[in-house]
Amino acid sequence: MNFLLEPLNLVTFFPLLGVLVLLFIKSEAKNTIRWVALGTALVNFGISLWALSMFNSSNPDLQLASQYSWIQVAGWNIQYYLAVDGLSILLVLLTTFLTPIAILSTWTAIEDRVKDFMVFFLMLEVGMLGVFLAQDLFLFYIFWEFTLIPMYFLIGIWGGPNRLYAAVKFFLYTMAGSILMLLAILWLGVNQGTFSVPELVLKGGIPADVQLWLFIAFAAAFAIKVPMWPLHSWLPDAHVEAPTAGSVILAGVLLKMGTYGFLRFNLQLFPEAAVKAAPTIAVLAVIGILYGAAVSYSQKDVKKLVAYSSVSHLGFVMLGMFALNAQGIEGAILQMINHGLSTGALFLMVGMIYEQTHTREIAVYGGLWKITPIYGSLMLIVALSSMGLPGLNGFVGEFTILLGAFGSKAFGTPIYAILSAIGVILAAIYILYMFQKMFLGPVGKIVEEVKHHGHELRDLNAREIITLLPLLVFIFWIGLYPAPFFNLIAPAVDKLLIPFRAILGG
Amino acid sequence: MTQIDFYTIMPISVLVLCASLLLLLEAFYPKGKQKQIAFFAAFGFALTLGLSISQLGNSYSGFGGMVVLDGFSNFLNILFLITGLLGVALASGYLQRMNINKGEYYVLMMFSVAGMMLMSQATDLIITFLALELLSIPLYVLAAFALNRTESEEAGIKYFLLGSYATGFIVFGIALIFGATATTSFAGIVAAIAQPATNLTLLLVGGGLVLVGFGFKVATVPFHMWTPDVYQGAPTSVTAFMAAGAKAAGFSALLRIFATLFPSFAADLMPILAVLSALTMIVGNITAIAQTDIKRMLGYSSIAQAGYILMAFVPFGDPAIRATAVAAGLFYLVAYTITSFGSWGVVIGLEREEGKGLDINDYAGLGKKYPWLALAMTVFMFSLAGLPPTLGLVGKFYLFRAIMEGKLYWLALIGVITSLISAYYYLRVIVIMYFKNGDPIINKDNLLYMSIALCVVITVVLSFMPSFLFSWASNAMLTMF
Amino acid sequence: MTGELFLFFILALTAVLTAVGMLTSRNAVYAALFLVLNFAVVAVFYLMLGSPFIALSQVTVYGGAIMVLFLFVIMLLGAENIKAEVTLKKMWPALVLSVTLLGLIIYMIVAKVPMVGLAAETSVADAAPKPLAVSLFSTYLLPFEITSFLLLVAMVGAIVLTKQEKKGAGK
Amino acid sequence: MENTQLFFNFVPWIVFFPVLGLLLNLTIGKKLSENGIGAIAVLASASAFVVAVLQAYSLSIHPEGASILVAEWIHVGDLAIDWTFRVDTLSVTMMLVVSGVGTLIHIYAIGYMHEDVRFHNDEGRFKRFFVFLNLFIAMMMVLVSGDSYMMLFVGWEGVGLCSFLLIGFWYDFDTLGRPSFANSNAAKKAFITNRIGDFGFLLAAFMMFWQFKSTNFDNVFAVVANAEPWVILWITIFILVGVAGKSAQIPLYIWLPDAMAGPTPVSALIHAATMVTAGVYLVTRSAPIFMLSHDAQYIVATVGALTAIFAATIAVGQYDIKKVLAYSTISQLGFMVAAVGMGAFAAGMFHLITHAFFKALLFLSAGSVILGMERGHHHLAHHGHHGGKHDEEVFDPGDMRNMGGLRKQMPVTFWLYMVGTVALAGLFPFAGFWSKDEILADAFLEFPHVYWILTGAAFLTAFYMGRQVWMVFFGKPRHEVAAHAEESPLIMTAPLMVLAALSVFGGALNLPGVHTLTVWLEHTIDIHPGEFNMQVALISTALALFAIFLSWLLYMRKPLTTGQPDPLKRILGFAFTGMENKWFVDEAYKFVFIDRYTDLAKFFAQTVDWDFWHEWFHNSVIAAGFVGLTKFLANPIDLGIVDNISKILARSIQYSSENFRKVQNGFVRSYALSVMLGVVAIIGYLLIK
Amino acid sequence: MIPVNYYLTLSVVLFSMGALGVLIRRNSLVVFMSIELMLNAGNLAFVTFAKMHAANLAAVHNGQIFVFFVMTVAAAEVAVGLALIVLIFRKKQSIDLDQLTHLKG
Repeated sequence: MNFLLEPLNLVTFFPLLGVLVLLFIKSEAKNTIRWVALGTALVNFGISLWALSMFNSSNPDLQLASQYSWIQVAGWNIQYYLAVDGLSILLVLLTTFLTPIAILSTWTAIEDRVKDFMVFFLMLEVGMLGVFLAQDLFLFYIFWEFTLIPMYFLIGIWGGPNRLYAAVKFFLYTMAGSILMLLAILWLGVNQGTFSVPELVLKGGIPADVQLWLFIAFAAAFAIKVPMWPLHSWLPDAHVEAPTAGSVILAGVLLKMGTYGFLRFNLQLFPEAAVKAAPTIAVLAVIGILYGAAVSYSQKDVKKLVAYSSVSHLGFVMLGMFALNAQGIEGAILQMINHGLSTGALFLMVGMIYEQTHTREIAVYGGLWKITPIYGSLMLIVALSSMGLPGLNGFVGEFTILLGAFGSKAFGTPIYAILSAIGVILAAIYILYMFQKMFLGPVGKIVEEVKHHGHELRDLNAREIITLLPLLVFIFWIGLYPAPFFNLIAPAVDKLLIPFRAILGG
Repeated sequence: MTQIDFYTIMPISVLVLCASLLLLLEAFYPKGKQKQIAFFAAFGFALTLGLSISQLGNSYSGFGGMVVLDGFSNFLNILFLITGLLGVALASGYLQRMNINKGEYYVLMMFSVAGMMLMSQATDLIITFLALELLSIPLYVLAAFALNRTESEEAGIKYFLLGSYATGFIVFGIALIFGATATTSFAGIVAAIAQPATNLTLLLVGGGLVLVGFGFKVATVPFHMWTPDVYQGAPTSVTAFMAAGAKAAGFSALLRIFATLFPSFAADLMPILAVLSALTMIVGNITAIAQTDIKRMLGYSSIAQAGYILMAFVPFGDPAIRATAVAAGLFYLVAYTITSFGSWGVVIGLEREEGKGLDINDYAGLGKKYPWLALAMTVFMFSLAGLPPTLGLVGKFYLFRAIMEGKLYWLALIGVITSLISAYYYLRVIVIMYFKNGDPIINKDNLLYMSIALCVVITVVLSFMPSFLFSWASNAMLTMF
Repeated sequence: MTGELFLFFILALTAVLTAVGMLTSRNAVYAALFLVLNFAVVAVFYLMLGSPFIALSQVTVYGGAIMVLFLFVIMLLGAENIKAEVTLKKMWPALVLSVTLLGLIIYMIVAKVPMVGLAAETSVADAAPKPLAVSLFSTYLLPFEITSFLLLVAMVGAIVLTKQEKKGAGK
Repeated sequence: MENTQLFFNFVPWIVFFPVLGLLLNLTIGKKLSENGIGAIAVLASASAFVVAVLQAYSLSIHPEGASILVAEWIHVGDLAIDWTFRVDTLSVTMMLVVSGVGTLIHIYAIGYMHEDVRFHNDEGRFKRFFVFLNLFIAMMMVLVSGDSYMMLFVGWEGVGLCSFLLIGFWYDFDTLGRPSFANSNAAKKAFITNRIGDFGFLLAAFMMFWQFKSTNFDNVFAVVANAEPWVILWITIFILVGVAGKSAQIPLYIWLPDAMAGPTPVSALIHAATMVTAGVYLVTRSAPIFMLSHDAQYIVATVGALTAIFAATIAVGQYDIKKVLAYSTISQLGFMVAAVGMGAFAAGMFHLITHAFFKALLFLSAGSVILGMERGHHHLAHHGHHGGKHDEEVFDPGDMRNMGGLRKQMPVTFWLYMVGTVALAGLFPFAGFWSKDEILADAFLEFPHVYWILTGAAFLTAFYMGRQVWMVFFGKPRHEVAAHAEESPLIMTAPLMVLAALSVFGGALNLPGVHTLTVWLEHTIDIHPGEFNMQVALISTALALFAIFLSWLLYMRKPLTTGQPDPLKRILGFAFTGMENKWFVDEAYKFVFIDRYTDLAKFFAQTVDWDFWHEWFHNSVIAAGFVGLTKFLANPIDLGIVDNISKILARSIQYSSENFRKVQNGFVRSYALSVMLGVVAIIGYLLIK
Repeated sequence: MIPVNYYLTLSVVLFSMGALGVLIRRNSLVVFMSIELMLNAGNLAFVTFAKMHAANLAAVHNGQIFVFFVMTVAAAEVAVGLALIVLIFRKKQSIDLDQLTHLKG
């Protein structure tokens, strides 16, 4: 029982309790199921806040550890080891925060097999939390692979017309990356004698040439997940086909597993290799930023546009992370959160209109602001947040990232930052293009079409506004007063940077 | 025959005795009530299983060193007996539905299990050879057991002819080994290897031929071709039994022979084993993708799985790691056995008379109509693909770690890449079950579903506490070296 | 060339030729008869190698029991003729592989096994049936028992396979 | 600079009041009447003005100013950016101008928007307008009161957003009220162009941080003198890019004329008086940096001067009343940028202020004219005159070719307009005269080429303003609508009168010899009072008079008639076509940048990402290749290995395909063959290795 | 004094011919016979080796007894194998292996 009362265990496995309860509810009682799922997710958010209250933000080390020896035979040393530090605390909170929101967004969108949906969704939450909390490589790998399963079903069962293709592609591409990571994990376990991440960090001493290989193996898994250019091909498929809640979680949290992986493993475990790889990663990140932005601009499907914008945004995250200085990394972490909030909100809002119109083609919309003013105004805020308007969250992240990249010793040149800053312009272009074509201009033909089907295009209802409101609060909060967030991150990042300071000087 | 001799073969004797009794019983049993035969068979297996468990920790060597009963054989014996029990559970309803319910089925199965047990205990090539035959001949018959179906007969004759063909190689191989060492006893051979006069080339080639024979039994590429045909044609309950038991038995023999006799030739044999393993994984997995018949697909899958298990044996010559490596192989063997049994069970659950319900597309809609069964199948598919939270993942983890320890990075790479490929066809089953609409029909068979549930539970629960099984496996290995 | 060697060559040639005959004869009966002849020749070799017991078993078990059974089945089925049998030249891969195997093992034997002469008279007494039998029922008791069960299984199997057929035909 | 004396502590309220106003309107605006909404907005803006006045008062006692920390913002590593308000003479000057002019325009807008929303049949947007307007004031205040480059940047982008929102206020129409994407395109263009400028700003900020470890004004200026010249040069160039974006300088000025799509108060407030001068403010603020590099000053001054004359030439060829003013604004911004570029910061600021007065006056009067025309149009349409005709062809109330003789219909507006015109043309003793001459005098001393260019621009200014006045207010109505135009109500004209008064007497702020403004600003920036140069003053006055005379010759002597081409066209020929069409810069940009980027994006999205990468590479090469391999392995290896091997062998020994087909495939044999293959391979390996 | 290699070579030749028979014949009975030939060749090798190790009585017995068991096994296999062949023949009226191609792929 003590095991379960440890905060991190509780937060990770509490959704399973919800799953258990759900199993005893009749499939027909859809609303009960929804409430139970939502309640579970909300309580879990509360638990995560409780965990946060115990988190000492000035301590750079792993905290609230729940550490048990698990598989300890014949020289195999695998632990059950959950712990949290500044690198992951925000992502944990993001996960527990977005899950109830995503569940709320499915209230009327998911009518088919609600119970299964919620079960998978809560299981997905378990997996994601596990990924962010696991400090044992084996445990991490299990959670990492485990997240694939519910997501695969979410896309495959409740997705769009081409869902099978998308689900399988999502699964295989992600798995393709992770198998290399498995080999690297095994190498570490075999040659370093432990799977525990902090122990591995402490031990260090991996030869530089091997580091590079391990770095690549880990990076393969994470880069596909992020997704870094040019490994992004699965993303538009998965996003477009996934149900709204799936897209929200996919963009909001699952992609962060990739960037988090880079942070936790590639940077912590292989600092020399990370320094060596930094320029290469920067090049890919810059290409991703510009390419993603350009490709977004040319999309006719709004969900695809948002999906490709993730390629661009996460390019920023990667750029910041490999700037290997405080600004870059802290900005990158914050930007992970920002992207989760902004893009999550964008997907939510796209889903809200899609529910009414059943089309995502940009061209049929237009003038929506006039017809649905609340929707339009909220969309504007979210869009501005996504394009990094100062005062909103996106800017704080992007600015610190670019600032970090500009003076990065790992890159040695400000050119990456300068090129990426062009991405900020391009972001304005595609976001405004989307906003203009959908919300400004004359009223689009879809309004008539909806009327034709006997409906009236309505503005957001209370539930939808409630769904979005928490996101907006954070969009403003982080934009105006990000200090509490940075304070959570800073000590851990400082600690993370110690080896890099040694290598790069200063 | 001394007391020790008796202890050594006690479980086998009991099983054989039970089988003989069952044969008599069956002959005099009123027709139509043969379902109880299954019960008796299960009782026989359970009795033997109890005996085997009671012998855990003991170590005997009997009949002048021809057979032993050590941790290794005990481990495998228990596995074989569980296989037998599950085999009975799977078969009892199936045989009735397929209208081939005859008591001899169980008799033959029990003899076959006796052969497997003997195989794991054998420390003399004569015994190994005879055990191989004792386990194979009933299987030849069982494969053809569904006499009303041409496929079954075809499977039987193919299995028989090719099995005998492989036997031919084994006999010649043993002859060469004998020629080199003047003995067929393991101890004798080991002693002879140490002597300079021994003709090592003969020994090695003999070993190669023996490897071929057992490679055939465990279905490694290129000795695998019978597998899909036979698995498809044989009655599914037999297939399940074959895929789990016969394969495990083959591995137990391979393991004992190679780990005992040939560690000094590791450098020569390792490339062969590695290539066989790699080929098996590649061909098995890739070919499985093109299958539409679920039995055939699982057949290829079992070929591929053999490749993974074989992978663990590749570094058998490295004394530093062979214990953990081979233990990883044993662990994976267990994981595979349980999982594959479960998946075959699901196949049986859906199989209709006249071979209907065997196409993958017949699984469409299973997820909606029978969510529990679909969930079970999903767990098995995940386990075979090596995804959490299943035993398969833990098993693969151990396996790959062993290979990494052996510094066989390329093989590990092939292993992980092919397991990625395998995910594709395992997923396809899931895709069809959950994402496609259909109206599958399943058979009523409580015993079957209980067995499946048991397999699910073991697959999932053991994945969270694999230490016990792994330490058992590695201790079992240590008794052998 | 000693007489013994001459005998060996004659017999070896016979063995090979009968084997070839078996492989190539279109009629299954001929094939079986060729094989009987082959087994008989091998039995002579066993004698030459000082194994009278094995030679005897060869004649009784192989020649007497197994091959008779074969012939019996052939006659029973009336399947002695198979049309359109494969000829050798169309089976290149098989031939190539077999010859390669042959070559490989012969190479091994020639290269690796010392050319030890086998004296005909040595230790014939030791391989005499009686000590062999003693050994069979003491040292090799377990395998012997196993073979008994093996035969039982084979019997049961054969019955299972054929019994059903009769029943089915009767219905 | 912690100074909490007097009213310094109140300074954050200069932002909070407008925010409060917009929040109030957002929440309870629905329940209020138009006047209520307007009152809240005006009050918010006026409160900000009061705060600004209080700050000015405090400064007059404590001229060293104060920094008021509100909260920390971005603290990462050694980067520390705070929400700190800065009160010094420069920022307070801007606060006063912005909130003062802003408040007047708020008042004016109540009247203007009342009618505007009715002409567009969408009364619901009245509230939205004032929300945006208050937001703009708040953002502008953040801009001018920020204590660091980054806080300035928040306002900088914030006003850009407001500009976007307000240009696209009638987002579902074009400027003539037809359903279209035109207005929203203009809005988008403004935002994106501004973002290009912001890109430069950001890079400047990055460079400052990494060179000086801060973006705080004081910290930067404290160490900037030690920086290497290339650093200074690059920082200034990056700042210039930002300035070019915001203050509509070459080459980024293109958005400003399109920005006239917004309602006229917006054009007056944002795109003439306040926001666009942010660039001038920025350069003035960065004076310590610019002063360090003569090259930078040279570049900035030249860019400003070129913009001044370039835009002036275009203004000459425009027919839309607001477009003329828009290009005039660009031109005047060029004056200011040239001034601050030369280091004549006081002159630049002086011109900024006076320009705010008279340009706001001009725009608002133009708005009054347009509304008057609208009223006439409305009147006609309602009274059924030629109703059918009006439906077919859309009437442009802003086209000067439709006007003429409005002096009689709208006398108040006419006189107000005249004041503005004279001030802009720089005639003695109006405000424009003093500020412009101070710039010219400085230029004459510092950069002669700038002086000559600016003089030319001043000449053109007087000319196009003359042209405009003649065309709009004199002669005969060239359209029946003009004949029915009506005067605007007092709520609109009253603020204009205030502005007119300021335009007349604004010059008093910095009269030669007294230099009130210069002395005021000296507390903040290191400047010297400019010398009054009689020669320059005379030349410019003469030129202005000559230009007005020229315009009289062309446009007044023989007033234009309906449909008559511009008389200049005859004289200037192609050159005028260029002026009319803005020298085709928009078209060139569209061709060179916009179309190319769109094509490139399409190419990347469709060809590279989808067709090639997604479809071809992932689907065809990876997926199909995989499937093909599978099939190959599934079939040939497993089933036809005999076939395949024999195929190869058969070919090698030239077997006929006829013979080959006869090869019979026995499967058991194939399987056995496979086993055999394995045996041979293993034995072979063991023996031969 | 016949060298041991002679016997062994003969054994290998017979073994290879048996293996070849399996590969080239379609008549399942003949294929089966070929397998018997292979086993027989193995036996010959065994006996030869037993003779080679004649100095060691245990080895001689070991080899010969193994041969004996192989014969037994062969007998058991024949029983099952012939039963299967009969079974197939009854159903298909043929023992042609090439007609047993229902299972493939």
